[in-house]
Amino acid sequence: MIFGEAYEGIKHIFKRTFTLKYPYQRVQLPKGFRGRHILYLDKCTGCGICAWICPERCITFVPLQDKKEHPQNPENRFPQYWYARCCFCHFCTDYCPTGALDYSPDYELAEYDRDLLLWSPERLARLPTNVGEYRSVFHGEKGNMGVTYERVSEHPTN
Amino acid sequence: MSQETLQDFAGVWIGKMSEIVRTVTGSGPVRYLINWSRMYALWPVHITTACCSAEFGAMMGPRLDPERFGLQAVAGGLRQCDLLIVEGTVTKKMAKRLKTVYEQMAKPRYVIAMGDCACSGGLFHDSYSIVNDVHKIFPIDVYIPGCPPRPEALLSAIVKLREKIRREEVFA
Amino acid sequence: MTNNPNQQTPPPSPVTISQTKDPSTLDVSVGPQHPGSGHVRLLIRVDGDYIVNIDPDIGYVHRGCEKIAEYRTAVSNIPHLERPCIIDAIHLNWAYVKPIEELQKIVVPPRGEYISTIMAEMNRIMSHLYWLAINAGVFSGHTTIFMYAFGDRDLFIELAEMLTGARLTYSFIPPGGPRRDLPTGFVERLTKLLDYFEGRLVEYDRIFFSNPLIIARAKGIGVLKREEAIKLGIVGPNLRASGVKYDVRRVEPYGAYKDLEFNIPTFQEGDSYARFLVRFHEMKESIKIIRQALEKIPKGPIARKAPLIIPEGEATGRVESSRGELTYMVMGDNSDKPYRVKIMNGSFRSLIALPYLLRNVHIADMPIIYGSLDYWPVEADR
Amino acid sequence: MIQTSPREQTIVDTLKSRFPDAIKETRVEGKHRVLIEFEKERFIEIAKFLRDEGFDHVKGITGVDFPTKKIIEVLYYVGSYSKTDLEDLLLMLKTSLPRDKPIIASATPVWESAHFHERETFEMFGVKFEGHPDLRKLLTLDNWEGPPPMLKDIKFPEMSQR
Repeated sequence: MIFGEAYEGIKHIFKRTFTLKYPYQRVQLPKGFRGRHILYLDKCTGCGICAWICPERCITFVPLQDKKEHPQNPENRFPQYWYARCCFCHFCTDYCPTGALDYSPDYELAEYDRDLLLWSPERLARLPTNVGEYRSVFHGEKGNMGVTYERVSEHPTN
Repeated sequence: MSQETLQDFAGVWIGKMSEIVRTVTGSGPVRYLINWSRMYALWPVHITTACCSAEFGAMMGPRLDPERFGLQAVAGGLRQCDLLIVEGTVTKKMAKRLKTVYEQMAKPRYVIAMGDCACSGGLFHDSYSIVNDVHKIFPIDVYIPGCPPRPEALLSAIVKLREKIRREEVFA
Repeated sequence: MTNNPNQQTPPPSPVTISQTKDPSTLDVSVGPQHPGSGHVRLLIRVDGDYIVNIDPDIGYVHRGCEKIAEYRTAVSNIPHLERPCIIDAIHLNWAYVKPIEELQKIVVPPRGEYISTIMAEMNRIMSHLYWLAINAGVFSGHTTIFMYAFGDRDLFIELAEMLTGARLTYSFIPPGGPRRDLPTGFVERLTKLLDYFEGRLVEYDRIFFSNPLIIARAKGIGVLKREEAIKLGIVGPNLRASGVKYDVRRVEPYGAYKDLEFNIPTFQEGDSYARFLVRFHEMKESIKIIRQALEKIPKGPIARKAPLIIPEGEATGRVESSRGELTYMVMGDNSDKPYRVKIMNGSFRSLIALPYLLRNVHIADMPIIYGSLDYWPVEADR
Repeated sequence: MIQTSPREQTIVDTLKSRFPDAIKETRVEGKHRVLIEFEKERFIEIAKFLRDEGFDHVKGITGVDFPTKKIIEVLYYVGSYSKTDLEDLLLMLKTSLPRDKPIIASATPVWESAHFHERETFEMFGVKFEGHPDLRKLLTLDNWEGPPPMLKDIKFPEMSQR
């Protein structure tokens, strides 16, 4: 077994690379990935269940900036998330009785300033921007399989 | 010449030289070169404060391979490091050590607050042994939310930090 | 250096550091900023090249989980109670939920139990791969296995992400049953990944476990005999490496484990290499368990609705986590918040082995022994 | 309805006959759980007896604070590795100490595995274990000055807001 390690090392020179070249290639996330929240302003009634279930109470209720009427929400109370505290457990999404909250694949939330991590309802209502096109694909038959990240054309299948 | 005049002479010349250095490094191409080399030699300190280190390890792994950006985790000493990633919760017991680590690092040094706990206390913000505001210990350049953030999110923060370094003055 | 005869006599308890300091010894602080320690500080007393005595100073990540748990509701407690061991989150989550279900008298549907079991075994593989990469690979200077194991761990994480929606902190099992059913395409992908991973285990064996350098560094180092392991109450893979066949999946079957067939890898040597091998063989057994569970998984509902109140009483739930037996005690008082939550985990219980094993050993053997214990400081500190 | 197997009943019965005045209450809770409440004065004798029966290690030691009843309950979770017929049993030993003076004999001479658990309980609840070789604070060693944090009446201002 002395040459076992050397054999392994040399074998992998001839294999395809595994690395995902991240800022240029993004991984395709599954449908239920728990990234940042999406808020549907036309569904939210401002009931406050999300704030009650939130483990770290990162949700506060604020009125909308624009004066557009939302008839289902007469008190004009919409959730505002402080992402410096949110742990992305998405219990709020699961407990929401009207389906006003949803998962999104956005995870690049880094900011230079901590105050910018406060997401207003309008900002939460924006559509997600992160689209991944690469996913891990196995090739070869059983016993000698390899894996690489390859571009897939179709959208999430699961 | 007497001692005093020699010192005056040297002081004037040192002042002049440093001004020349400042103007040269402040000029476009030289500043660009210096910032470019700083951008590509971000070596993180090997201190793990809490559980976000699992995702830090995943970022260092083969899937994302941050050595593409010159990010190497091999530096043993703090003097060679310029990036401090606060990986998670900072307890009061750890804060003292973290401050020591930060002070031992050579300038220019950059800090990334990784995870909710480093940003604001996160899940444990009301606990009795947690430092909620890490930015009161040292200035923080980039905040990444997430509990823990994805390794891609950490890498995107590093890309953001590189953008900041690219734009900054050499003698800030 | 004078060779003091008094130095040979051990202190009264092997766990205690002797307060009287010999002039020829030297105190060295390892950690918390140290590539080989993580967030724990080991106060080591060395005499030349040998470690005389060691005093573990833990608590650098003590976040007061048990106190916070008294202030949050049963469901809101899940995220922070699974953070102590982030790479093994599903077991911590499950062990916390089991006593609450016992108090609320809910029975989880069999499909829910199977999904939890599949997820738990995947998590065991991920946790062992993390150990293999960091605690075994990096600590022994083997960088290749770090790359191999972390790459394969990310593939399992992608599957976990598909099922639960998060990479590490799943918050997947609230009281009543798991949150999501198996998504379409999950079973095919997992089967393919298991085929791939089985081939990779052969490569791991070739490059790491049969590597003469690793054998030379780990064999016969840090021997914990069977009697000592029992006396110190060591738990999990470290215990099984010392020859005690104790596994909660067998002695108190939970989840779907009573329907599944698997072996419990046990070794008699009790040294660091045996602890390496136990985890290696456990990964093989986990593959077997996942395959059986995917075959036998029944149809039906996955979860029941659970009340929000924790009834009065006291219950304990046990699971076999990657670091050994994990017990959560939950005490309720008819409110929506628990009166008291107590975590008894594998890392805190294997802490006592550190001062026991790290005495009269070479200082160069310290990383191997420390790494072989798979000690996760955050879990021990809570 | 819990079915008590003869094995658990024998342990309970022998303990009761051996220490008739020290055992306050015994309860078989579920299939793998036995709860024994005892008086703290004869703790070491009970522990020695249980160790000789085969319960060879401590899984955990903790306290529960009851400010209204003015007691601190100390719980010992004890199990067995060496006897295969006892290994699935989780023995819970419970005793109550007065809240103003919580002192109990240390279990370390009997079970060495109790070492760090007792240190933790000392730190979190202020329970003094007499005879412990090294009773120091463990987790909050150099930043914590004040009462033990896990006591119920220790309120932290930022926590009580919620």
